[in-house]
Amino acid sequence: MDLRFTEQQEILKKSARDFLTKECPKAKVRELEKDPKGYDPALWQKMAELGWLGFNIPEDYEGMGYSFEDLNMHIEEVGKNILPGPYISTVVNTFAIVAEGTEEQKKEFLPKISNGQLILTLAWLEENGQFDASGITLKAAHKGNDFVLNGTKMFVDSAHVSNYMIVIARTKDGAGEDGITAFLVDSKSAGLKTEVIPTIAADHLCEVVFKDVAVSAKNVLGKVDKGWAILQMLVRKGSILKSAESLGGLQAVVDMTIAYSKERVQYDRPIGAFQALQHKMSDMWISMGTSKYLLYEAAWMESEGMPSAKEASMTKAYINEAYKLVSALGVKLHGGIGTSSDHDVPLYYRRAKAADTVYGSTDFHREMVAQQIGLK
Amino acid sequence: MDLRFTEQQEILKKSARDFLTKECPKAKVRELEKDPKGYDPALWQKMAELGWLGFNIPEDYEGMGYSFEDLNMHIEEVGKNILPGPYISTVVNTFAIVAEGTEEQKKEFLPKISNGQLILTLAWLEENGQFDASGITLKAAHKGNDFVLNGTKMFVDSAHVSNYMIVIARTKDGAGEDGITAFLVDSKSAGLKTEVIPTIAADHLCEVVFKDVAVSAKNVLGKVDKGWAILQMLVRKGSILKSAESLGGLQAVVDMTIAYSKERVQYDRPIGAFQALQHKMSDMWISMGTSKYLLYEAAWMESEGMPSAKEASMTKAYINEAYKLVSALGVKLHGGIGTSSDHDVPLYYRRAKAADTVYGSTDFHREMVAQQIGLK
Amino acid sequence: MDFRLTDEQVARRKEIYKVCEELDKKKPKSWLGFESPFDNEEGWAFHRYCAKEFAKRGWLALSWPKEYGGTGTMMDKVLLAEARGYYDLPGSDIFGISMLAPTLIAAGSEELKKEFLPKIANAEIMFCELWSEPNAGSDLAALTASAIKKGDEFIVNGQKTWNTGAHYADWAFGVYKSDPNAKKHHNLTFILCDMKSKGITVKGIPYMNGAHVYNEVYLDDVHMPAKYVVGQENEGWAVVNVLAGFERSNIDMVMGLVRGVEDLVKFCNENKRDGKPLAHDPMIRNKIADLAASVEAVRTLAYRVADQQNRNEMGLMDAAAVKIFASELLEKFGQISTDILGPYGQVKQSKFAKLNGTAEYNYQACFVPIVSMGTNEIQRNIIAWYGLGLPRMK
Amino acid sequence: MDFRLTDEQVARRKEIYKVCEELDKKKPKSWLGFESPFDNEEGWAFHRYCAKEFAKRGWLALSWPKEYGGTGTMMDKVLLAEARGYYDLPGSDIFGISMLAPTLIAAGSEELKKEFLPKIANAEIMFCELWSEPNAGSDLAALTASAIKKGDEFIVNGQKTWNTGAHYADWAFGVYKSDPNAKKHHNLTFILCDMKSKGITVKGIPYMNGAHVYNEVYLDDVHMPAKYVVGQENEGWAVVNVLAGFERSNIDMVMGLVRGVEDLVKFCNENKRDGKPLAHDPMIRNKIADLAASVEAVRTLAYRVADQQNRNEMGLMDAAAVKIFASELLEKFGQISTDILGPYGQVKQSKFAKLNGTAEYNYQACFVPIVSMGTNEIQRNIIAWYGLGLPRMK
Repeated sequence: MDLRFTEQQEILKKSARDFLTKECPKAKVRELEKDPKGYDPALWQKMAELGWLGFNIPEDYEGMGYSFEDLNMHIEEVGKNILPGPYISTVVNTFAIVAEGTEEQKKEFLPKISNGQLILTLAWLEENGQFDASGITLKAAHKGNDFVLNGTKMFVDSAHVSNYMIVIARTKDGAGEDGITAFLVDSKSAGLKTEVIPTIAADHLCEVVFKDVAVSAKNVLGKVDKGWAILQMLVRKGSILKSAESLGGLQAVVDMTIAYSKERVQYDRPIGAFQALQHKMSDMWISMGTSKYLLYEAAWMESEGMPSAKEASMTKAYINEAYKLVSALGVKLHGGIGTSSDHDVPLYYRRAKAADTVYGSTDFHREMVAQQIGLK
Repeated sequence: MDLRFTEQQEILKKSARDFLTKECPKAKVRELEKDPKGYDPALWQKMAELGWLGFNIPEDYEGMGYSFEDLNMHIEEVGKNILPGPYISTVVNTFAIVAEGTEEQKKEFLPKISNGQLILTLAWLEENGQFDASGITLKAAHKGNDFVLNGTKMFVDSAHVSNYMIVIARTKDGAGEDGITAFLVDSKSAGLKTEVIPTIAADHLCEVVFKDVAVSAKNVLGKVDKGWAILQMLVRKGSILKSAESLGGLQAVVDMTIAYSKERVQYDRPIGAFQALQHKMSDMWISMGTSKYLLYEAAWMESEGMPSAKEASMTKAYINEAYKLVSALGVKLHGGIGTSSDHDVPLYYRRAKAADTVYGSTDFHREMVAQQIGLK
Repeated sequence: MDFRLTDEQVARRKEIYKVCEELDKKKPKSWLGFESPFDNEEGWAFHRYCAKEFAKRGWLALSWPKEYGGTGTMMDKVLLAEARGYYDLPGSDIFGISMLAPTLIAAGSEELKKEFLPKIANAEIMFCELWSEPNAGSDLAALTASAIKKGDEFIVNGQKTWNTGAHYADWAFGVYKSDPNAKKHHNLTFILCDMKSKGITVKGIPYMNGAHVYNEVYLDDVHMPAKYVVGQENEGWAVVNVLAGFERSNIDMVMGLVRGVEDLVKFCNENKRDGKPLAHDPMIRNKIADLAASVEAVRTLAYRVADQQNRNEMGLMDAAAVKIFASELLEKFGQISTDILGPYGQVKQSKFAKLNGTAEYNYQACFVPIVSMGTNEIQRNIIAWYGLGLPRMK
Repeated sequence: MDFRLTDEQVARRKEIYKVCEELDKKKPKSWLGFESPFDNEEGWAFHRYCAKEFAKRGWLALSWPKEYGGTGTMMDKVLLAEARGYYDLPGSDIFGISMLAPTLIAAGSEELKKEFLPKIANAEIMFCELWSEPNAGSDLAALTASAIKKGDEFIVNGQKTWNTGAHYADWAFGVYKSDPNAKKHHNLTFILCDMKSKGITVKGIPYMNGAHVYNEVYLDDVHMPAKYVVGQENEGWAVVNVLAGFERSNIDMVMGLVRGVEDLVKFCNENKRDGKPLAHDPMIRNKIADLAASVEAVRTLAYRVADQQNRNEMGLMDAAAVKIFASELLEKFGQISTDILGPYGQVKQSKFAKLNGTAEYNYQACFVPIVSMGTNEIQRNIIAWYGLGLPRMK
């Protein structure tokens, strides 16, 4: 047992920190919230040059081939800084091609992703807002060997600037897990229309309407009717990595709150000297500590190829709530200034709410945990 | 609108306080926890002489005929002091006879209750621990005009010293609300066996086993098969009055915690000067304030004959949780001394847990509220 | 104890609710809640419109002494706040009506009363407050903006912050350090000021959701006539304390919660997930019922405050309890309602939004009542020190 | 990062779990939890029995230096604590093994080490602690019990309170004011004492549930030989600080929670309400899943502490976090499990009880870890001051 970061991880963390501090200051974060694209293509290219988009792509496909755990540590740093755009989404979705793609698909997609030429998003949720299999109603009708898609997907991360999307669709009547298929769909396909939804984190989630969108059989990811397992894998890995981002944000809030409380003077002393505030900051710090190793364990297990569904769901459920709570305390401990969009703390507070339902809400993941711990 | 106590209520409160301070000090409370009977017959007689057992009995039947609201204020004071024994239970159950009893039953039971000669308890819950109609399985078989009872009741307050019990039994097959009948059963009936259950508040709840217990038709309370409505009335009134007792206990904990924090010196100052503790005490006090007027409103509505099921359930659900939370904070703010049975605060902490499920748990009452506020 | 309204009050309530129900229908589409009067022209215009409608009926002078145009009783005032809260309506200038008017009545000169009370009652002028400063938030005694007397004027310089609505308000009341040599608590002066005065610069501080509610207000050699001093020169601290005593029952915030729960119940009955109404979800039922009970608890306590105020008792501690509890309940309401909406919880007012985006709105706006008018932390200190008599650490 | 145990550790863990599983079967019927060793003869006998079983295998000297009979590693020690926690077993004297032994190793004379370490390792003597006083709880510097040197002895007088287990312990370590004229922090002496010494009177303080765990200990001219002083005379404060540094990972408490959740899952699967297993209740599922995630979170943090200790780093702040979080999680566990049991949540160990009465037991016993070993409030101060570097108010 050795629960320290490896030297490699320390380097990865530091380089992410240094890069983002320079390339993505909070002024840029604010700017990108209002930007129609929601991400900075120039920055995206720089990230690609650093290998960020190929961390989890094997070297054979022009990637870096890093471990899941390394990726996790890296994303924690990304979350600490905040990086608007479909970075985490692209990286997570890449796993589907790495794990389930045909050789042809791998050759087509992975080098492009790694080189920053392809943004890959996931079209999963629908207007019913459900996370379970019965929520999938978008229809992919067989047409010869190919398919025609009709329906609406919601909350698709940056669909409007994406190049491809993994669309989770129903290829067989029914509401169960069987009969769901994952497709790689060109975002510029005829009949496909995207519109940005105004959200709390201004993170450019989209509505995507499919009207008779034709998809070739070669763009089926994995097996027809067996796509639910692919989504489950994305949910598991995505839950861990989204939690890493959230944990980073949580830490940033803890750090800035403690720092502010040492500077801000009221009644002739730093407000950090007031015991009621001290105890809240202790609680925030404890929340951070318990979140950390829960996440690291899940990431380590996933990295080692151990079954980690339980730990991933525990992590997402726990850190969802911890991040919301800690960032709300952060706002309150800052007082008035913490409620202004000129201050950084609300940037995190809003993202905590946005992160909440990405790859499944707290209650969804608690239900996963309930099943995993053997509740009948 | 006038949300002050009436002069009459102030007098009632003061006399209850003075009487119990003198007659039921904490030493006696501790003694009665260990006493096989669990109450003091001599004290019971004195209470009867003061009219306490006839507060809600009409003057025609040798009672005092006070309003429900007055009774509520009185019981709040009783809860502040703690009074072991089946007092609240007897008073609440009396409502069933006042409202639903035949003239004969009223004449037989009410004067005796008022004079302290008859302890009346309620045999409702069973081993399934359910609060809803389907939990009633104790069978009352028709035998000519009379009935024979078989089954087991649980958590029957002081059944072992009671004279009569209202037994909620099933007179028709099924699990619904129809087919439930309330019986007045002599606690000394042949075939009836009681045993005290060891509980957190040492409050002498009993298991009562019915083996071929014969009950005469004249002891049916209300109509055969229509007893569920009587129980619902008892649950409604009992929820309010039990909450009054709990609110009294909650106030006692707040008072003793504030007093202790002004006396106890650590690090050269009273611990009440520490801000983290001050804020907890403020929260305890706020919890008390919000509990108070919620209860008073429910009691007032009940007193005025207005429909009060929603307010009664809100009150029970809210004060259940408030009392548990405040008494736990009380223990913690006292530190070590608060964990000793030599100290008074755990007497309340234990009773908060015991009060929790009397006349329905928090979740049961929240479900009642959900129905009342129109959730489909 | 009697929770019942008199027949007259019942009739008055009916009248008030009717007017408010009508006004509700005229709300601009962009309306979201208590930030809306300040966030845009449309909101401010609706605020003034409602104020005029209330003024017309004499409802902005409820409970004032007759000689200053007073109408109705304190309980009528509560009923108006109740209806406004339920219908989420503006129209009662919190600074003019709730704070300044009672302060003038208690501590103002006859001239000031005669000049300002009618204008307030008629909704001719709206006030704002020049209060906190960058280094004097909770700790008002630390303020530094100065008002130096020169003839029959004060020359005021400094920076005020966390001002609500200066970008629309006509007048302001404020407190300034008028004697740098005098002892603490005897060096402040409370002065009214026309916001059109020369030397006033207003700069918005955007709220976390982008709304324009708060401002920095820079005062640069602003001339304030001495006749606009409320109370005695250098004794503004006493006036501040009078003003702080006029805590509101917060019944309007509470009634917003009452309405919020009703809307949530309706939404859960009408919207399905997995083929079943949301209302069938046992966890949703449990959470909404818990909210409803908490709302009812604070509603009854707010009435307790109103009842005390109606008898000219202050009920300051109970009012602080209502403020803390209701604002934190609003935060919880925001959490629970966004959770119930699932991924829709994050959606802002738009064609994509459920519940018109109010869940997302409250998720952020809840900090306004938590942090303003004395943060909840300060309110807890006040309860501990003055309510519970706990010692104050030096 | 590597959460994996070595092959040797896996084997050792297997061995330890096997022994503990066997011991679990020998628990007396009255056993309930961490208060049980002290509450009755049966519990104490089982404590000694387990200790002997562990001692036999060298498991009470895990991680000690070889020259004092040390065996195994720090991680082995963690594994034993883990297994003991999971099976809810006593047998490791918290005062002798967890506190005094490492203190002696770090600060004791060679004579004391030679005399006491073998006895501790062999489970020959059990210790208790004479520490808090009626007016010195959290604030240890306020203690007044005196130890006055007279020849080669100290004559000790005073009253100690919140002592755990003095009614059974063989020896005690304690701290006394040995020089009334010296400055704070240089006036205390840390002395070992035979509990059979003349002048010691032990009087139980009943816990809220009636259990006998705590005692008042009255010291009346107790003669303590000077050779039993640990560290330097008058420099006991330094020894106290050494001892405070040996915080435990609290993995045993955490593993008790792991087991508690497992038992609760089993109970909900096997018990029905309204014809359906409790496990089908969505609210119960949600609450248990939430508990399980919280338990796993603190379990991993406890391993972080163990990992640090294994590398001779202190990890004091993380240890404080584990102590606070786990003890408050135990409180929450008590609340949730009693709630799930409905009216049975209040039933004490008896033929009527569900889950052998452990839900009711935890509902009260949870305050032991919350209030003892530095209350959680004090621990929060420590994290704020030393961990977060926040200023300490004078």
